[in-house]
Amino acid sequence: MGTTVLQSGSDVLTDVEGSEQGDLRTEEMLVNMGPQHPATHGVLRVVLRTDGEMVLESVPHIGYLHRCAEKIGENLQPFQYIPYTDRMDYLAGMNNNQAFSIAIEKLVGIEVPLRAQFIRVIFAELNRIASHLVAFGTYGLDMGAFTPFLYAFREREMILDLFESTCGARLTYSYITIGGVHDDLPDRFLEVLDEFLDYFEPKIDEYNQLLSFNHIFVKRTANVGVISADDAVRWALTGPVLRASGVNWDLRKSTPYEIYDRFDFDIPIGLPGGREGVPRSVVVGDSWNRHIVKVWEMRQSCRIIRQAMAQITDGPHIAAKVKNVKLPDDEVYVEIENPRGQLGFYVRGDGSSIPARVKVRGPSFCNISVLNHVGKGCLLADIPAIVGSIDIVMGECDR
Amino acid sequence: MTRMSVPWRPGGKQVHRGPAALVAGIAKALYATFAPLVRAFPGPLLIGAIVAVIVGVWINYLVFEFVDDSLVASSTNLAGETGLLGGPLALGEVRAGLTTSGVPGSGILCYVLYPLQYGVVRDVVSMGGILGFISVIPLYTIWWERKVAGRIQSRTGPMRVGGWHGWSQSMADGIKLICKEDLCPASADRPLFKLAPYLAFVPAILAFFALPFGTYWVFRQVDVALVFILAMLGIEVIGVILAGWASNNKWSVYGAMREACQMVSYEIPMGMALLIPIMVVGSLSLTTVGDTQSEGWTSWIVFRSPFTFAAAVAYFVAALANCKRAPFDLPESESELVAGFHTEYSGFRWSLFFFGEYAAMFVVSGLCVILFLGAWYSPLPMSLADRWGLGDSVGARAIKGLLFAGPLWFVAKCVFLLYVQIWIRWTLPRIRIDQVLYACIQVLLPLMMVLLLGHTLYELFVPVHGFVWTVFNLVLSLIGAVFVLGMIFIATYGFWNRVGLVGSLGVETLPGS
Amino acid sequence: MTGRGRETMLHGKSLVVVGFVLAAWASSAIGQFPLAEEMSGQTVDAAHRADEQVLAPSPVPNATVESALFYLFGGALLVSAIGVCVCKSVVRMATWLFGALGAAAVLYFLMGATFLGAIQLIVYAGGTLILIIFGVMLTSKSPWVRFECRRIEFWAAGGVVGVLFCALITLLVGTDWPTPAVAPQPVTIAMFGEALLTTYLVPFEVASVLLLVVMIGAAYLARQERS
Amino acid sequence: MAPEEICIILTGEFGDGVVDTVLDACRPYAVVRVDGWSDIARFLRDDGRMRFNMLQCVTALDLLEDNKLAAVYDLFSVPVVGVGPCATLRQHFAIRVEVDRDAPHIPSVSGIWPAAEWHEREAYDMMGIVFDDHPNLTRILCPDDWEGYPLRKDYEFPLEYHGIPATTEHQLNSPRH
Repeated sequence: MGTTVLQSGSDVLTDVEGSEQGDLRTEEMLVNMGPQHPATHGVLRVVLRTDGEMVLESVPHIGYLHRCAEKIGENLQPFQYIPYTDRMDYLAGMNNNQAFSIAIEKLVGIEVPLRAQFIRVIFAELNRIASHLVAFGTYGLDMGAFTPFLYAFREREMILDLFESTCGARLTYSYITIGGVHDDLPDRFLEVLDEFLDYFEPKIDEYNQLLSFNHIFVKRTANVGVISADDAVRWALTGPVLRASGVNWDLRKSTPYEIYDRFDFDIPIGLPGGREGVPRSVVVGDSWNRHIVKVWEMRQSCRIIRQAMAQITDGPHIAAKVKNVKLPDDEVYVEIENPRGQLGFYVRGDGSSIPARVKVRGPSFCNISVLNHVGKGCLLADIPAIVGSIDIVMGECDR
Repeated sequence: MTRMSVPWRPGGKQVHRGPAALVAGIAKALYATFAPLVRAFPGPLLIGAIVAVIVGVWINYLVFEFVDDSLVASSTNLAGETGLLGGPLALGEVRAGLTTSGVPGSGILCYVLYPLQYGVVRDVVSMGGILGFISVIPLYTIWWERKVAGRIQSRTGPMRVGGWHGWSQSMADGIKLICKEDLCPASADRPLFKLAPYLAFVPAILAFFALPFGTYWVFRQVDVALVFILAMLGIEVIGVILAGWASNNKWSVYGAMREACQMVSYEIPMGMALLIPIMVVGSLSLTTVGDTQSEGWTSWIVFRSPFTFAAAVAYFVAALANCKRAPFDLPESESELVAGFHTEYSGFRWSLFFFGEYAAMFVVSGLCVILFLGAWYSPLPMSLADRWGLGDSVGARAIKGLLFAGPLWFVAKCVFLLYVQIWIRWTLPRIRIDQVLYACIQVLLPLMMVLLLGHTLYELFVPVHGFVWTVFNLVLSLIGAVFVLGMIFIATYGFWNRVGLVGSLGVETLPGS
Repeated sequence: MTGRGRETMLHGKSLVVVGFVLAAWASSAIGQFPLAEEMSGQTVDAAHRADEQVLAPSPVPNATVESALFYLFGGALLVSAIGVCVCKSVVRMATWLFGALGAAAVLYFLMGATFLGAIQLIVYAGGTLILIIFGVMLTSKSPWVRFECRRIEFWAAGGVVGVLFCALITLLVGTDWPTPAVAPQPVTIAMFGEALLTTYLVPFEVASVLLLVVMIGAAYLARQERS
Repeated sequence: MAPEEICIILTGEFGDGVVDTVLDACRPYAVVRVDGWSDIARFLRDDGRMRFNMLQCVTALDLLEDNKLAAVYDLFSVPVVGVGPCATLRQHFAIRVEVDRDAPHIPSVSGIWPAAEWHEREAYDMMGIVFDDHPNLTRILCPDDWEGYPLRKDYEFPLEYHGIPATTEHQLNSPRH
């Protein structure tokens, strides 16, 4: 190990490796916020070059959770591949299934019955709320507030119970499949869902009081890791990270897929400080905005679910013929609005029933690539704040 | 792979040899007899144990006093000095003294009282009480913190170990930690690595030597008690820094660096905040400071002037930072530094840090109670006790101890301050290191200077018990009373209609789920 | 770590803790502090009374224990002072320094100068020592920072130390130290405070102005280097 | 703007640079020659009518039958208030660049869209397409000392990595196609 020898003669501090340091500058450290670190959600490794507490360079290294999902995609029929899509963004299984199903339906040209589309919207939005609850809770943990995590998971538990009552699983549902949904809703489902929404909506304001507008939380996150709108677009950041930088771009609104054009809801985007309900020191595109956009999105999702429950019709819950359908010699690229950003599926068929190439564009893959650009010059304690606000899931980042 | 010679074989019956077999046998027998007893009614046992400790120390004091009065009276050549080794009285003289003063069963009692003449025996006995109390405090503060944290986070906290509400959870953790293998990283600076936990733990214990629990309840009546305790809290910093530095781990070095600047910078505002009550009383000895607040809660120093009121709050904030408690717990912030300075520690050494932190928490809240919140005096004034004619008989002193002034009040107030520290930890997030230093140097320090100056002028120019003085005193006392009554009201209201833990929405009743 | 090893280590650890506590208690037990009993007789005056009452110390019962403690902690001071000079690793040097400062503080307590002992611990052990370690931490990565001085410097230092040592010894042996007939009155805080602000006011103010200048200079240098 | 008009503008601007345009596909795309690709990319981003400011995805394809590797760039035009005229184009278009297998060199567009940096590293890591003057072309998902490019159709599964034996399902050495 490198021992630093203080040559008493020369006034210069020479390191045994012989690196001459000009004056008595503090030692630059290469610190490894390694794959197993409480602040990196999952197995992200960030190599930090720091001078004291100041971070000079923060290079993210990924690939620790790479399970070659795309190679497997070239061996399985589409309906067999659905369970793999659950494991990509394991906090938003429903949305992943929906993305892959829409891609295949568009490629093959399957018509999804209306009731299935309503059920898909309800479950996608419920999963969005559950995913944002996890993001809200773990962000509180990164900032050192342990309590909001427990409240967020208590509410998420109810959503998982609803999922379990429908498709039997709590995390990897494989419920939305090609042509619709796996099976119909249990009969008292809508009443219990209504009961949950009535219980949950006032809770959002309670969370805001507890964490989002807490003075210390604001001081830790406002004006930290600011991403300008131009940078967000050039680095292809999507989802709450893009909207927090002031870009009004949400696929459910801008290019509505399925039946999202039937519901009216608005898109929360980042607001500068001084506005009503926004602390003064907040800047568009900082960590606080990324956090609060997620919290407001939860409220919008509740609105969507209520409208979907009102407009839901009866009918079949899945299209007729789904198994060993032949994929045309064609390619398709479809993106939908995942809780963490735009999850894109590129599927290329070659006439047989097994796709020739399946490419997954994970939002976390692009969102985390901006860490080095944003992390320059911030403090060591800000790195968890930035990574937590970008809210990455390594499953879809490494695939 | 060479098979490690492990004394116990997985699944096999544990084999003890020599003295260990004896000890194991005794332990099993004890466990067999007492475990059902403890499991039967743990609640009363727990509370009984605490009361027993306090009554025990009280009786110990009474016995000392009795020994002095009776023996001094009966013997002629005694000069009142109970030296370390040379005992003034022989056994026979003790028995004669006791029989003359008509004490029942003096035959046996003299054997008990004879050794108590020596100062060293008394010190050993009272030190046993002190060390017993000190090891009880961290044990139950840890358990209580986990219960309070559970309640705040709408879960229940430990419920299983030892029966009622898992009261012996931290004791079990302590035993587990002692049995765990405590590693020392290969590249660590081994002697320093081993020394650091003791430097962090022992000063917190030594601080208890000078911390008075009552007018006569102090192990060593140091005339500079306050400065002595501050010195002990200062030494703890070195233990933490050496720990961070010696474990040769980049994250621990960060923890140690943060620790260094935070603790050193917060000692200054903490010291200045403590100056104000000293200015009021004029002596550094905590017993004198405590005894000047005996005239009911309006005489407490915190309600004396707006400056002391603000100083109490500022002191509490600085004390939080000094004990590395949230929101200032940067040195061992889990989310960034993994575990800060004690990342590499495990087992017994790690528990030393943990014990040191909780003991320091109690010492710091003890200082706040003594200097600001009327030490061991209850809100009822002592003059009321004299009006009720409570003399010096044991019964009267018991009532005075319970209602007016006694260690129970001191411990109760300290426990309330511990609750506030726990309450703050589980609600507030953690602040960044530059905000910690900004808060200290640009906010707390100027505030303390203003308060110090303000209070000196207040003491000089505002006549004591004058009109302005009493107005301020009454207004502040009212604020204090409203705060305490409000707390009590919220607590009872919350306890009264506490809702069962909000679980799932009864979705299991859905068919098909 | 076999079972056997752990038990001995366990005893070792508990012995160290008990040893620390006993040493501290021993230094406080030799009666320099007025015992709790003396205090009981004192009645509590009105809240505002300053505490001028001189605390009569109980006479030292047994000189042998007191001198034994003096030699123990004096020796500890000497050993750690030598440790500071001889030691190579900088952080170990700092730990030896802490040993020296602590032993000096205990000596002050032994002499009854309790205020000075506590201040010594706060200022030196709690302040300057931490800044030394802090400075070392900032300027080097690993704890194995070594400080090797060259040959000639070693001998030069040795020579100077030898000369000073001889001077001290001759001084020590030469003079006959007056042994006071009665134990000197211990200084209480009130007398300490008054002396500072009355007889020694000028040196006290000069020292504080000097410290102020030093602090401003340090702040200026730090800011200059940062910009 | 409909994909047809985009193709017309492209062929108008670059003539033989655009090899052919496939419009009847699920998602229309244009095939572009390798050497003209970087200035076509700059044109797609900066031209007023195009304004493709967001590169969403770079997919590497293995066209084994005609011995080619291809990279498909999916581009989006996102209206960003305050950056250039507020285009409300909201259009989505794709470009495919084909290059033969034994010398798979494509000029890197990370200068134009910084998002491409990681996508191109993944394409290199998975398919072996070398992107010229890329700032840091190293493997991103596989370990740095991994041999071979896993997503190629003719990829042989290694049976051992650093002493760890690798077993494929029922002894399949390469995926069945």
